Amino acid sequence: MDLYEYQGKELFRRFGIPVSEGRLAETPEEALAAADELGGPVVVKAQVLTGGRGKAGGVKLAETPEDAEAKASDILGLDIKGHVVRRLWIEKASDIAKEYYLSIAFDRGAKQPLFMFTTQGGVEIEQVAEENPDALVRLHVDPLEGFQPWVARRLIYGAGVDDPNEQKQIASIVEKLYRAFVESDAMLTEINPLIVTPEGEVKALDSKFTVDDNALFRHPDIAEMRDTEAADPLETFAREKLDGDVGICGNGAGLSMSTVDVVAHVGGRPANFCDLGGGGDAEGVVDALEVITRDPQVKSIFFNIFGGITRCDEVARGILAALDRLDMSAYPIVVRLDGTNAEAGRRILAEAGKPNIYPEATMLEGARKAVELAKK
Amino acid sequence: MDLYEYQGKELFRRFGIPVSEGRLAETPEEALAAADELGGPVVVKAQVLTGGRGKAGGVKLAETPEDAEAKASDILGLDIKGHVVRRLWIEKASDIAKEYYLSIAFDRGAKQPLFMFTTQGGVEIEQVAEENPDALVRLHVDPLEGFQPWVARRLIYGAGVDDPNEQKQIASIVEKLYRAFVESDAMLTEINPLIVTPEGEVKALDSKFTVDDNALFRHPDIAEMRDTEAADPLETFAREKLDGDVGICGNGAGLSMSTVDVVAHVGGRPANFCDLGGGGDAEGVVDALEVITRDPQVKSIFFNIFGGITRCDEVARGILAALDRLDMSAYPIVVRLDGTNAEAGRRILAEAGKPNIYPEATMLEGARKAVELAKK
Amino acid sequence: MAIIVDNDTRLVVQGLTGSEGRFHGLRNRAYGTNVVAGVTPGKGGQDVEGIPVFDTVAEAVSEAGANTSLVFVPARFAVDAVYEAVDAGIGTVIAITEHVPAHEMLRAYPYFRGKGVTMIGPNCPGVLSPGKANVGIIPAEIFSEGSIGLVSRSGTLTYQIGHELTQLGLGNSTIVGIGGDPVVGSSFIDVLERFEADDETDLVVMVGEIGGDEEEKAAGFVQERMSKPVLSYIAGFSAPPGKTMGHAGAIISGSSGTAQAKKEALEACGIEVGTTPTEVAQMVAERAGARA
Amino acid sequence: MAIIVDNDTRLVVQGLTGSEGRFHGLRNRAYGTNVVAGVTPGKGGQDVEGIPVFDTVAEAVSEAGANTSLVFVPARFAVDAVYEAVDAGIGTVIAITEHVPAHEMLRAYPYFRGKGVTMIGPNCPGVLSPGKANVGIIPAEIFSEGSIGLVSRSGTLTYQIGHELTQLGLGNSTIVGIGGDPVVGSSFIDVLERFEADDETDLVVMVGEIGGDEEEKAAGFVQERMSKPVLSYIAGFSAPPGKTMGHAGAIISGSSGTAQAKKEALEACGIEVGTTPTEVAQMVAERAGARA
Repeated sequence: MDLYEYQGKELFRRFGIPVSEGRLAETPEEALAAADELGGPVVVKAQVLTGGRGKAGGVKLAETPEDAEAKASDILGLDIKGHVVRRLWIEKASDIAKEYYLSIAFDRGAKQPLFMFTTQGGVEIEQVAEENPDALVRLHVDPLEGFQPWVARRLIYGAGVDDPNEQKQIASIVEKLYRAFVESDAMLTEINPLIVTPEGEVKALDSKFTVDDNALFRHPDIAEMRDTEAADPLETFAREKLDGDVGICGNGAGLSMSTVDVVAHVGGRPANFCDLGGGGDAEGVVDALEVITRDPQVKSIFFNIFGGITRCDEVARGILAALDRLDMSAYPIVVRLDGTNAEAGRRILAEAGKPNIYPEATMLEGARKAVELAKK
Repeated sequence: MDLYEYQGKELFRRFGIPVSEGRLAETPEEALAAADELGGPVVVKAQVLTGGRGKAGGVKLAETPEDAEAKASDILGLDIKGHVVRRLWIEKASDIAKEYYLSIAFDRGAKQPLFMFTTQGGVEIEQVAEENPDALVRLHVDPLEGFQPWVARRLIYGAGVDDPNEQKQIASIVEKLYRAFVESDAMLTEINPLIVTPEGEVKALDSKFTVDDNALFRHPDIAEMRDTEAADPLETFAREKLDGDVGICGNGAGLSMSTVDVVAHVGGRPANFCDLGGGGDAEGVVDALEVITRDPQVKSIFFNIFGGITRCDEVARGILAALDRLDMSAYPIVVRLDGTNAEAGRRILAEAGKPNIYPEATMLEGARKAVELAKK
Repeated sequence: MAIIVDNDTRLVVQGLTGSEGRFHGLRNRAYGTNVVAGVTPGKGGQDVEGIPVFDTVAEAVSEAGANTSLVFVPARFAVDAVYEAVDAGIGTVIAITEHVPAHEMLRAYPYFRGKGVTMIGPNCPGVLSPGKANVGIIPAEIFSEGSIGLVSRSGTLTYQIGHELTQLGLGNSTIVGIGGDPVVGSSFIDVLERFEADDETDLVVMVGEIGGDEEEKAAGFVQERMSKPVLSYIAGFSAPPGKTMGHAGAIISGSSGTAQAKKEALEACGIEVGTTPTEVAQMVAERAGARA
Repeated sequence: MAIIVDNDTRLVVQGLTGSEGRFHGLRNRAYGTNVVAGVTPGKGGQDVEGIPVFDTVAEAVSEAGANTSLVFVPARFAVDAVYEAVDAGIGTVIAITEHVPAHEMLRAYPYFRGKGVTMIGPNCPGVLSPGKANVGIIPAEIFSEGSIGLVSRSGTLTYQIGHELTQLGLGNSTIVGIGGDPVVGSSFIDVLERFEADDETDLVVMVGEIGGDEEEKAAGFVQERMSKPVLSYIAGFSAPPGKTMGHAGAIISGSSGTAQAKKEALEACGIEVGTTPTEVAQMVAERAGARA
């Protein structure tokens, strides 16, 4: 689960990482009130779960509350890489002397958390990694050792931070960021830029914070931060949108992706795909079909199911139940069932005798049939 | 640092381990007031840093506040194994259906914490360990793994606790006791007995809690619990009292103990011994001499110093400074100096020309001389 | 001898009395796996169709001689169950449970690794050595005995490829689903190493997916350390560029993670890569025929 | 070759710029130890009488080739310093610092043990291989080169016994003070194992104290695994029964911990035990004479 900047900063604040004071605003009026309350110049920042908002015009300085209101009007409703801006973070403007970068992320390969720190922050970190790799200090933390103070020292001295006043503040932020990472079950926490003000104060000017969905049960406060408007449950269900005319539904991410490949391989154009997961009950199938058919380009649908923990008879019943609830008469549905209880599943579909259900014996044949039906 | 029962229970309470309500009392009047406030029958419990207070008459049931006052009078001032009772813990009396035992301690050999649990609590645990070893469940916790819930299950099922209601409460207490052990930097936390009331409530009826002195800097609240009256700094400095006439001062526990052995070996009777530790400045030597000469049986004093981090010239100057501050004319002082700066130390003493200082070249000869002088 | 599970496996099912544990535990036994015990705290003394249930894994080891554990415990208790198994002396732990918090596995992984324990999963379909033992949820009926090792990050895709092999008359020594979680107990390399050492395995199929750089690392291992041929299938050739985990994510793995990039990296290490399950099965058939 | 420190030792002193670190670091160098670096955060770039100081141990390793660390860092930062050394690739860490919190060492011990690092201390006098290297605070001038290994829980008592040996014309291969804290990096057994494997050591003196059961365990090791003669001295024959750590303490070690009980246990394993430092030195002289 990705958090908005303002939510990540709220967590930073709880863990003692310095951030600027700010207010959330959803209208220009709220932006004006927020700026008025904060006093002085503010920055109006689009809250979207994607990068590049600065270049897209989503971050603007406002000298007065009226200016903040105007800037808020400009930014609200902007479309930034497909994300429509509905929330703004109005924050006291900071003077910036230096911009650093600090993150800790899950390194799957090493199976350890990885710190990255550089004094060349504020830009895209990939660029630093590529153009000036020595300037980017990388350091793993052994989970059996846990965080130890020397880790902060290695980062700070490694990156060449010389000012003892900065060193002290950054060491404290490094330790707190690690605590935030572990205690919030985060997959990533990133501060870019971590600024130094002309007065020598170090603070987080932005936040990227991703929390492990599987651990949200331990963090009801974070779970509540989920933006239910932005995260349509059907949208999250549909894993990926493509651009063709065959809707694909598999069980398991691997098989679903592979089905997309095979449809493409036999000359078809996948429209989208979704993963039934371990389930396959009527509820899941209805959700899947709703998502798939939302896309007006879809002409045919291919269910490719290999039962394991999923039982094919249950999926077959799920498909029939879904056809009772949704009007699917416009869509030919190719169904391939194999694995656990496949015989029973095939029999159930055969006995139902639905005219728009086309059973196929193999993945390859199913893909061919679906492509053929989409072209009709 | 050993904590009194009431202090240990205060820590238990902070970590969520159930204990009975109680009040501290230092006079019979306070005991009366406490019993009155608590209501109903109370137990008046001597607070001493030693075991066996029950047998010594230090724990008594009182039905009324007046009775509590009377029992407090009886107990205050009792001498229990050399500890004079100055504090009482007045606690609501508990009905006891069962008595269990639970502890977690530092196992130096295994270099791991060790849980011990048995349903045969209330008695001396050594007795259970000896007479019925299968009834005592022992389980190490790997510090790299930390506490995991299965540890509580192994203890509970291993000891044969069948009641699900008890199991649940004990599992929670086991986890909290581990937290108390780790987060308080304890060397030992012991609950004996851990009782089950007739209503099925599980709670700690006693507490033994020892905290690592070296970690007290992290626990100012616990450090404040130190009983400065009971712990005379000079007393804690004098490590051990024996029963002879030669006072011994070494540097380092091993050498000091060995010096005692050698004095005994050459036919002497050690009076006491103290360890200068790594120091050897005038302050340390004055403290050592004060402690040694407190014992009226002492006839001679033996300084046995092998310099390492301790420098012999510093010790020599310390001895001379101490003689300026204390009247030591009644005591012959044998001084053996070796190791770091021994030559310089010997020269300093020789140049001072004090009549009651007897330099000796070896530990053995020093011991013999001190014994000989004690017999004069 | 196959790898990880075989005729010497003495299985304890942690969570045997739950619905999934019971269903698959009994299926595993019906297949011929030696299921010697179940563990459910509080249900010690009961049995599940003759399989004795204990309160703790320690008892399952001391009373029933269990040496391998299958974990069907719910996600929030699953890592505790793994620790319990490891500290009770179980040498092989196969965890099916999905949705295990990543940080818990992050801490547990080096611990049981240090103890020399073999762990598979979590969030995996398990391990099947056809004709010997099935531990987990893999539908055994679609596989047959043979000399092809199969290792995969994906459950159902493993079945698909196994099925395609079976259709071509090819059998497997062992099928291992390593699971797709951020931290899993055994990597591709761990399993490839075992296949290399296994007498019954002649050839290995590695089934990967887009994302990360596990397949690339495995390819390096194959090139440097393996004598047996390895073929591969990567799912996701038509997938759009995935969401990256912030900017840090992309730098960490040092890999673009696309199927095409993986295919190229694997081929550079001498590993043939099929673009569909059917194609990889045919490639295996050709190689196996050439070796027969 | 001696053990733990020798001519191949390239020492970094953590805390070199502190008063103790400076005093002993320079003394160690004056003895002939190859002191290649110091570490004090914030003082990188300075030097202590020509010894370069770095901010981190990692730099001391990469810039100065340090392979052994001597820790003089204050107690509350000492374990952090040990972790830093271990993770920077230092293979041998000798920690002099006393008053290190026991729980910190409890967690650190299995970690660096798992990494294969040799740790001595904390709260120990260090390690001296006469004629080769002195790392720590042992007054080297009282020892001479020879073939007697010496291992001890106690600092000054070690000096006493070494001194007595020197008076009798006997020298040492290596003197190791393991320290007396509840958790130390190396036990008697760890050091005995190394002496057994060391070509330059013919005989070992083990200096113990009352309390615990480390000496008894070591005796079992000597009986089962050592070919070289081991003699021992135990301090505390005249000590009154000590305070026990609650009731749990006594049960844990399963030993009464008195000097007499230890002496009997050691003798039962074939280890001669002297009752004074002088006596044990004489016993060693007799054994060494017999072997010469």
